[in-house]
Amino acid sequence: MLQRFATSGSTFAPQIDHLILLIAILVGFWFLAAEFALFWLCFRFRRREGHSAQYITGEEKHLSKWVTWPHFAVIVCDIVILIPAILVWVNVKQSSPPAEQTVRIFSQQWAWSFQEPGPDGALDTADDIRTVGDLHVKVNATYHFELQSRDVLHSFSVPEFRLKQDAVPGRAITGWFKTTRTGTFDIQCTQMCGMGHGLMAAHIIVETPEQHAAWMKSVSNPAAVATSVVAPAPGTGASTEDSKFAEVRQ
Amino acid sequence: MSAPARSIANLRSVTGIPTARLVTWWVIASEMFIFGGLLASYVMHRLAHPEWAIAASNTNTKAGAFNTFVLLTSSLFAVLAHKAADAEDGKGAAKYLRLTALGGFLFLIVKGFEWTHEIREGFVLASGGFWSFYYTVAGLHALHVLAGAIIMLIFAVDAAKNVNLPRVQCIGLYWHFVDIIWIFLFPLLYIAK
Amino acid sequence: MTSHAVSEGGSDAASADHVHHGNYVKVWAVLVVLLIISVVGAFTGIRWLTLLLAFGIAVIKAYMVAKNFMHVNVERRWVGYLLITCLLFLAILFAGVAPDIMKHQGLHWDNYAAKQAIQAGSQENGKHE
Amino acid sequence: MTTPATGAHAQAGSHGHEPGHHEVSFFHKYLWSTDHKMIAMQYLFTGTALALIGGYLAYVFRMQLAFPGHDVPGYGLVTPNRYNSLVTMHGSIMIFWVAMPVLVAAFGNFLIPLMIGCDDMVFPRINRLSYQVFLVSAIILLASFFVHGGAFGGAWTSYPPLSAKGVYNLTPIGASLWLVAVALEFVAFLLGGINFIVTTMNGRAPGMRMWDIPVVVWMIVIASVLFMASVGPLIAGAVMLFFDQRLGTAFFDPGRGGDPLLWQHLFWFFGHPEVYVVLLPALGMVAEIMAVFARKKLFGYRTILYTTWATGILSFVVWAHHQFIAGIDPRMANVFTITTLLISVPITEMIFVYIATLYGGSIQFTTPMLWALSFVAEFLIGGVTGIFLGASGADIYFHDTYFVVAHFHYTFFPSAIIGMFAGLTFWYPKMFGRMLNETLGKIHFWGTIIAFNVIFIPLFITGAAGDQRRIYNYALFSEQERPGLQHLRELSTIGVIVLLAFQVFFLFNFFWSLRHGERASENPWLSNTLEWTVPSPPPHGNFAELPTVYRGPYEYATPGRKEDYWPQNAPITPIEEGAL
Repeated sequence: MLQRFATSGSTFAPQIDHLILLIAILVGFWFLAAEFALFWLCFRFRRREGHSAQYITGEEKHLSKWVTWPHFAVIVCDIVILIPAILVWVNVKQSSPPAEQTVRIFSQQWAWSFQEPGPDGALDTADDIRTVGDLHVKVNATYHFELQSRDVLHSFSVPEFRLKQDAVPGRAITGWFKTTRTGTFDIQCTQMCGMGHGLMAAHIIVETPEQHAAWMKSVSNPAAVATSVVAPAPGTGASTEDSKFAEVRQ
Repeated sequence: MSAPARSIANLRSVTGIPTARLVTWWVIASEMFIFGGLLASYVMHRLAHPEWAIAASNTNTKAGAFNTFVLLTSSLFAVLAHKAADAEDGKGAAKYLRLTALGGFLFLIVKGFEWTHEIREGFVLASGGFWSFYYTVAGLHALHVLAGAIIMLIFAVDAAKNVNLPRVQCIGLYWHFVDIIWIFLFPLLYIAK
Repeated sequence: MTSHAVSEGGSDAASADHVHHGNYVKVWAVLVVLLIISVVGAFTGIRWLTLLLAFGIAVIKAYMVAKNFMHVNVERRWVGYLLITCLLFLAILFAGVAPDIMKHQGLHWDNYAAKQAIQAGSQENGKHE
Repeated sequence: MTTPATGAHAQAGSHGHEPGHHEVSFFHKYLWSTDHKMIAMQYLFTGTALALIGGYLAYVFRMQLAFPGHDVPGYGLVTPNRYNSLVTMHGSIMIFWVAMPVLVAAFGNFLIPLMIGCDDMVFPRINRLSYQVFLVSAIILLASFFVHGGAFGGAWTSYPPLSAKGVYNLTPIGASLWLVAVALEFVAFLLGGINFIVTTMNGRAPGMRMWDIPVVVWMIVIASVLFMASVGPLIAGAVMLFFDQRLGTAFFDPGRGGDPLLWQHLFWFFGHPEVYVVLLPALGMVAEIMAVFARKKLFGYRTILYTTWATGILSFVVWAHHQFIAGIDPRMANVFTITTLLISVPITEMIFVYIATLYGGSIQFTTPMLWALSFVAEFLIGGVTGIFLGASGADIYFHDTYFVVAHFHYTFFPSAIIGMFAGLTFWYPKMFGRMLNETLGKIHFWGTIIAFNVIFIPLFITGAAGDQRRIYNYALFSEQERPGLQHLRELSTIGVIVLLAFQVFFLFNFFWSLRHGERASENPWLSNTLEWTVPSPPPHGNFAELPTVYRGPYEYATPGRKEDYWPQNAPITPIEEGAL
């Protein structure tokens, strides 16, 4: 259902879509049934000459079953929703499939910056690639991300991936995603973060391994570094801060 | 002005508890949530931050203990005031109310010296997590003590004339509640180090 | 919450108003003795004993004040239930919040700032001593 | 704020003037009154005035969303910071300064003493103080628009660190004023709420047992209890946040041992019960109105109360579903998903009972009844869409999108606005002694309901398409920039304008009927509850002779009686005793 409004680009996106579809069907049924009952009763028992209201307390068994039985059915539906909801949650937020790559995501007022391992494949080494605004990832690869905030709350949201996670200053929050198709997708900030909240856009660029390798080569080229890689701004102490984070975590 | 002091509703007592006392219980219940929220936040942080114990060691346990004694004693006076009021002894009730209020002010004076000392030492509200909680929790409590003491003095004026004696019990209830809060604040802020 | 009291009506309002007054000075003396014990406990230097005495006695003192001075035991019973319900809700608040605040590390998150604060605090105060 | 109140009520007050009651000055009569009805009017008119302000703010930011970057007629250019202020203030005003005063305070003040058969609140002067504190809080909030930096723009949830530091939110004064205003507002409602609770517990008319209390009184009292129990930790939190802002404490500062998540917990521990604080009075009024105009006993009076208590208590254990992706431990989310779906059990039962009440009735479609029925119909949408958000797996996608916005407007709008109109149109004759015009009332009803759905149904779709909240311009988000979505946003904005335009019908009807409406009898709707046994409007002191209650409030169409209603205070005659 959601596919009509937002295309999907991660392995768990279809699971979330299916969950939403299941909920839509179940609550949609009850919604329509209740609205139908409401309108039908309004029509059936409208005031007419010669008909007066009946005296019903609601304790008559043959009448109260019309409330009680649907009510039990609703409880069953609740459970039917609950189980897949938790399963999807566990898969997206609690499980952690082995990653091919780990990236670090920094949020700050009002930009996203990223730290990706360079050719050596490990974070916090000299060849790390730091970018602002664009995160380059490979298609069909599992990524772990580590989310941090430098000032206020932000939220890392990629609608195509059905992925959303708040960034909390002082905390490193990890998560994962696995890409399924190439393209350029929006990264939104979905937590009010001040004046530039509406400007805090970034892109996640999903590439084939070849394209990704080519990109990595281009930014690892010292000449390119000067232009496309953002050095930590003087005064913010970003890089020292980051290494301190790493220290504490060990 | 002609605003009636008491409505007929005020004189009814469907629950069997006089209205003034009933409202006191509800005020105490709502205060429990205010202090409870603050103390729950404090306890959570405190248990997770061993370094706060070092900061806490700068508090003055003796002053805290003396203040506990003062409040316990003033609680005794509050309940004696209630006893006197029940015996229709307005003068006695007023006397005990004034003694209770005196206890409250003594508490605040000790607190004042204690805080002056700590602030001189350089521990202020912004000195870190423990001090933030220390001044906020104890300050909120001190405000309650101050309010209670002032209300007691006002009620004592009436009580001396044998007017509005049931109020004595209500302010007493509130005072005991403030006392109980301090009974927990004392170990939380002064003993746990 | 109004359930019990309401149906009973206000006939005996006056009787509930006047409680039996016990010997308050005796209660106060016990409270003061308890206070002394908890303070002495604080100076023993044995951490677990200090905490046990301090908080155990705090609970006992609070109970005594509530029972003897506030007369919760002779008040209509639902008042006691009301106060206990309040504590229960506070316990719910604590239980729901503690997993995030009282711990500095959990599934897929790590409160490194708090850990840093502990480290910095311990060092700084260690120098101070 | 009170100017409309004074003007409008001069009319009503003169009827309620008792002979022998000496003249009181304008000031003492309208601004310093301790009469619960006058305080209700003060709350009502202040709340309505603020509702118009909140509506105006909504108009401004919806115009910005429909036509980004253009000057909004009647406002000017919406800058990003202004936009944040607008949405923040819209949310704060509508929840704290409209829904609460109108639903809980205005109707609570007006109805409780009348319905339980006493002359006033137990503490009239505390009641007056409650309104005065509330008024001060409203003035402080409105003043924050005009301070340096403008009104607070960190969302109505006011999450730190954004709200804690001026360098982050750029509205340091506005942020503090917002916090002070909210805290004062809480104090005002604590004072008022405790008064409601105690009045209902202790001040009831002789013979009125617990099960004879009208549902609306029960609901307002339960709402007050919920408010009392949930707001305490947030008052503490507000003090902490204020100290963080102004005195440099470290409660929510992650760098110095604090934790920003703590505020979220304290806020939502209050915030979720708050939803029910607003909802319950509206549900209660709807129950009264449905019983009267269907001429029916409620389908299970006790069921409604049991489910209300269950909902109220459960509302304290679900708060973290607002924080599923906020950085809380993901394992806790499972607990809160279960409790959240659990809360649907009592609330569904309650709605089913409401619908079943219509069965066997004789339904008159008066304006109040239309509002009441539309409440159920619209609230259902809000209820079922809540399941998407309570189910943690689906919430990952929907969190903080316009889907959430649409969802909670489908719960708050029925409570605050539809509930308010239902109550106002129903009790207007009692409040002002005149009948409202039915034709104008129906035009207003249909215009409002249709416009309301035009506003928010498109937002469900934009939310499902990924529109995140609190964005002043989607130009930077390529997927959100699609023309289809922009058309939906424009449609929604048109809905806002139409909705606001239709309120003119109501305002005209309201003020015109004050003078020219048909005079209302004591009991124009042939209702059972006690407020309909006194003159319209009720005089000072309400009852010439304080009533005694003989039966429950919903004895409609009782077999063996000639009339199809049976007032609560009508003594049983021997003939009727034989018939029963």
